[in-house]
Amino acid sequence: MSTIAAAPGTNYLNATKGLRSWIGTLDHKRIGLMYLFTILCTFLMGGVFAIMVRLQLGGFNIMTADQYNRAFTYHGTIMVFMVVIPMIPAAIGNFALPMLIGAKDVAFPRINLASYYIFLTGATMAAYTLFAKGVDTGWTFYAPYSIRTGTSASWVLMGAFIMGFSSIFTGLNFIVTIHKLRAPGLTWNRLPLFCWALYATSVIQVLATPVLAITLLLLTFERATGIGIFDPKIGGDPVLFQHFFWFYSHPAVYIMALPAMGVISEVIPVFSRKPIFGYKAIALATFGIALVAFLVWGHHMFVSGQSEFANFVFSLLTMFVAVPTGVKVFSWVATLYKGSLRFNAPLLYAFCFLFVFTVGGMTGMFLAALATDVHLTDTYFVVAHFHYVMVGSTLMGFLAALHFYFPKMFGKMYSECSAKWGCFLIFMGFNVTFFPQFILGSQGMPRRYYAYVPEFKTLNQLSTFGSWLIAAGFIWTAIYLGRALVAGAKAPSNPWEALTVDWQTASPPITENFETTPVITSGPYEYR
Amino acid sequence: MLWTLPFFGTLPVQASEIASRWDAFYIFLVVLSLIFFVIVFGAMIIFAVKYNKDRRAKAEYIEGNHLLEFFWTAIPTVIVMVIFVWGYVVYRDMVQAPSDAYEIRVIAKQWLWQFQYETGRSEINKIYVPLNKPVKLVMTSEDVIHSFFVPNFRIKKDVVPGMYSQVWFKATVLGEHHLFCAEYCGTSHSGMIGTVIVLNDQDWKNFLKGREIPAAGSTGAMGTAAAGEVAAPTMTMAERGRELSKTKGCVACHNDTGAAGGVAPTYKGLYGSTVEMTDGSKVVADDNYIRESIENPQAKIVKGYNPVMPMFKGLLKEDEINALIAYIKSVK
Amino acid sequence: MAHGNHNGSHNDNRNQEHSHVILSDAMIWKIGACLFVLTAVTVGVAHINLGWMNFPVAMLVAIIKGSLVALFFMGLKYDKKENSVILIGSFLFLAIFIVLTSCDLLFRPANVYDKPEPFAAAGGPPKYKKPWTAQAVVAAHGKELFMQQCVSCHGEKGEGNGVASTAMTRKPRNFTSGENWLNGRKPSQVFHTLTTGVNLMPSFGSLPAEDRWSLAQYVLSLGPTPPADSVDDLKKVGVADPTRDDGGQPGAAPSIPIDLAIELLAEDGTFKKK
Amino acid sequence: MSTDTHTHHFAHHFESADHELEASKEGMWVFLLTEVLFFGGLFCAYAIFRSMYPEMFHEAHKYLNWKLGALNTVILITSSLTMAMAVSACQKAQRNKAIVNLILTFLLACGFLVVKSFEYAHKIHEGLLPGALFHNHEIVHPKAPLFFSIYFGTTGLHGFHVICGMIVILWLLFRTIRGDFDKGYFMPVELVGLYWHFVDLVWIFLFPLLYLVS
Repeated sequence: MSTIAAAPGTNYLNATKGLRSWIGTLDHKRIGLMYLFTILCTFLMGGVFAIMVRLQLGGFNIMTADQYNRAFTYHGTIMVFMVVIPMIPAAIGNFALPMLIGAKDVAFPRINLASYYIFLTGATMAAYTLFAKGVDTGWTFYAPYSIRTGTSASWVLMGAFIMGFSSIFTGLNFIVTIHKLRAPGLTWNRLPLFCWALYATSVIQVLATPVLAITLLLLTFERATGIGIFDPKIGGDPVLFQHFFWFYSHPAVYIMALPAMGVISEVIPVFSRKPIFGYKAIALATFGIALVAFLVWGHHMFVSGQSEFANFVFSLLTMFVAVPTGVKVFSWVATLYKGSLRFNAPLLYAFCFLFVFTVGGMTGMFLAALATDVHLTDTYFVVAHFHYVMVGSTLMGFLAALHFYFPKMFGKMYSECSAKWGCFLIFMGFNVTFFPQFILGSQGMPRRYYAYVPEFKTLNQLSTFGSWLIAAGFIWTAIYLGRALVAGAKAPSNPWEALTVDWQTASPPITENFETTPVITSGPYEYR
Repeated sequence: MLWTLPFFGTLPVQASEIASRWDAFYIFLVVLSLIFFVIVFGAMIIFAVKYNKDRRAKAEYIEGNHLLEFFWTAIPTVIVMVIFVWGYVVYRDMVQAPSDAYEIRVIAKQWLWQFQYETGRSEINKIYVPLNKPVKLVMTSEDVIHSFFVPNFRIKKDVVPGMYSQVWFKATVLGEHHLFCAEYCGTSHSGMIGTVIVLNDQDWKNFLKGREIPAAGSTGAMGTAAAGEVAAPTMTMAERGRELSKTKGCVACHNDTGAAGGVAPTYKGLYGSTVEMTDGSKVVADDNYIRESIENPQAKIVKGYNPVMPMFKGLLKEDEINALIAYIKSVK
Repeated sequence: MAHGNHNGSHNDNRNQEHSHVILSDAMIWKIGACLFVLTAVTVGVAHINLGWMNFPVAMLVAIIKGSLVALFFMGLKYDKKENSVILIGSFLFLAIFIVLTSCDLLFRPANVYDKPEPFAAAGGPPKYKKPWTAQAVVAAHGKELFMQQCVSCHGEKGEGNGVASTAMTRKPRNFTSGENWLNGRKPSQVFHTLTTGVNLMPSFGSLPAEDRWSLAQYVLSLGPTPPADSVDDLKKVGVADPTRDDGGQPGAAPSIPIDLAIELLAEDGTFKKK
Repeated sequence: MSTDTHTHHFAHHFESADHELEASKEGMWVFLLTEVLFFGGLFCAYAIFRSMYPEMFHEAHKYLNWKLGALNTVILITSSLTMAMAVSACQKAQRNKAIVNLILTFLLACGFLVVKSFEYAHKIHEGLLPGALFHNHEIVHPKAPLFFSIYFGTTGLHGFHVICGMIVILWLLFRTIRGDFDKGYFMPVELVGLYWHFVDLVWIFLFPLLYLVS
């Protein structure tokens, strides 16, 4: 086991054959790919629901109010718990992290595999409700509606509960991996920023997810027996539920955003052939964001009946999210300065990220400031904002990462030209879909509306049109990446001439990642 | 750039006192975002053109610049503080109702709004308010969380079961304004739409006198029979209370004749009197005591009686309790 | 969280010859003894009244006990510092959770849970005379109310197929058929159903009586002609004297605020201000 | 791979058995951190509702039997003690002593559950149950069900952890008897030890919070 048999041509993909060698694998790269595949499936499901919702609002009357409520609930639940949260850490992170730190595997490969199957179980439980009574609570499960609803909400609650543990174990694994398994010479100041991001993400995962777990557990008991902590009819407090829920779900936004930021911090130096601007500042900002993430959840509740004092405190604290975020954006842009930019797909997606994320971040200020939030919260402004932040950052980051690591994952190159078109389509589609929603929100269109007053028709139709562009973009991406898998040119071991250690091995790598344990002697971005 | 759009009617009508100040702050934020956005994305475009690999084969080796980093940490910090303070100042005036505000009770339930006026008048999904007078709403929900949202007034407040949340506004534009439920509340969430009807002085006076308001809009027409008719008596709160005391079975144990020896205390002369409890303590029978005794009878047991009454918490609607209390009050 | 505390090069976290501190039995017994004593203290203190001090003291003792367990039984004293940081970190974030949540629940306005004093005032004026007798305007008003109150379950046409009905085990009444109505189809009986509710249908007693009458009339207008009400039927539902416009409600005198009453009288000239 | 009986063959991505032990222990600590926050939700609810209705908590806690609570505290601390014994015995490769102490720990855990079940039986009989199930007429405070929601929530969750602990202790017992552990390899024993002490730790806080409200 500890010695490496490296017969030429063998890699982690073909080292062992057969289905059983995959379902029982302990190799972080294979587990990463299994996550990737699963998440692409759930992403497809969530996408279909999104299209349905958009069609309904675009004026095609395709469903009843109840079906609509189920549709947006599934869209939200699937996208948040089964796509955006595990997308980069569990899929890309699992594949890349050990290689980035020159390790053979994560600290606990068995727990890693277990967490995948836990995720699968939870996802299956949630998906089961599609064939039962469905669920119509919205992904936020607000009590007391989630207590009253006659739909099979309990299944989804338990599903999310279980998926939470998958998230916890991934985080636990990454923390220990980064602490204990760094290659010789890989000091903390030489750690690639993607690792810093995954590290901060893991810290959030292990700290916040347990609270979601207990919240969903209590809510399930509330439905089953009426334990009365959240149900006003039995003396509980429904607003307390919102505190419990957002204590997890706000940091969760950073579980989604931070890894994407990490990816961008990798991509930009590589494709501008320059060291990242202000490495320490970015690493620090990453942890700054992770910490502040736990202090600001109340800004989701400014009109919920929360005390004015709490509103004051949470609004004030929320403002400080802007500072480290700003530092990162400025540093990324400054990294481009006097570089030698190579506009491959990953950098294009990084640009999309910067554009979309900046818009998302700035509109965040509208919702962090108390006065503006009162009018804008629970309207389409919020919907647009968090799509810009979640989809914008996470999805663009994920696509950047996918195009960045594709050669390493499969040893194949994709067509650059097709990638550029895909990027263009998705970017345009995204903005056409969601920018109008800012205006709809400002005009006062509440979210989760099945039907709306005539004033809002035009912009909704525009938005629906945009959703088709996005869909086209993804279908296109699926086609050319699929083609690359079967007919793509063989990838060199380091196609982007990156300096991080994960590129200093074969593509695709061998099961143990490296022939011999690498020794790190320089920083990750020293493009001299 | 679409960012300039907010200046061209993308905000709803300014129909309340606060709206103009709100819009000013909003537009400030839009401009600020715009500037920031131009800086960041402008720089990106310029760098993308100027420094791509065809123009520039070798990148310059720059690891950072502490002065720059200090500035782009410090300046945003100052800006966000400005945003916070401005936002908080406007917010305070949005939530603190003046003491002379006219109070209207709001009861939300799946999926309609009920408005109760001090005159006993009760409206469904149509809330009539006076022009240029502060109005305070005291709101509660009977089932799940709803949210009272009037875009033209720039106000929103969740309506939570078990709580009495408040919101206030001073309407400045006559006529009808949209009222939306902004917190997802189930099947007909998007159908839980009402109308705020702002009345001029004369109409408001008439409204309080129980007259129909001709200007009440398309959905408001109540037929000709009643229009402009002078107020005549109908079932009062107390009467409804009496009805309820029958339908809810109170009369089985409580009487209003004062006859002694019943299973439970009589209503006659109860209100305002001092009642002795089994534990010897004395309580004045006021609204709160009666309400408590209805919702949670076991809390206080009157001397000489057994704790046999069922809890009515959750079984009675808000205004049914109002009515019962009014009825008990009326039995002197 | 813990990253600052083991900034060493990788040699700190690999290959280190790490010597295990093995607790001696004597040590274990000592710690155990302390814990037992402290438990006795906790119980003892709880039974002396120290006023507000009780809670802090109890917590202090508990924290001491906890630290003993963590430091010795769990070996944090001899272990790598990062493990202590992890434990302390967990309590730190738990504290954040509790404190910031308290900022809301413990700082709400005192009256937010108190039911406001009910308006003790009169109901509005009647919209109709004898609303229990068939009148077009009454039915029209009923239709309007129906569209606000009932469509969600009973559907636009009253066929019992509203959007909300889909989720219901027991389907709402189809008004277009006269068959097997639970409480009968006399106006008074429908009025009664509206007042008390039936099966899954809630009580609409909160609506003014005449609104309930209007609804009853509209609902019945959707199906075959209903049987008529007898005087007794009407008495059952509180219409003491059907010949009177207001149903002869006992004590039907207006109990509206006096100033408003005077104003009203002044308006229709019952008494002239001199 | 090494075949020396005194060094367990560790996973291929670790440098040494010690390295693996260090990593596993840290992993366990991170897991315990998640446990703290898992219980945290209930502790938060406790803190909030106790500060909102102190008189209710004071009244309701009288219906808990502090003597049984104290007894359980003693039982758990003793079990913690025997577990510590078992760990050190394993580290010193004293197999029989380890076995005896593990058995003691298991029995004490059973004792804890027996006492708890008596308490629960009594509460259920009295109708002192969480939320909607509450049907006791002695307590007049309308919010009283909340206290028992929290009581059953916290103690129930803790009890569940005790049962999980008992299962892994049995597993350890089996492996110790089989002779899997020696001076070079006792990682599982140490990890389970950490977990068991944590369960004790939680109870050390629950006892005064629930039984000794003053």
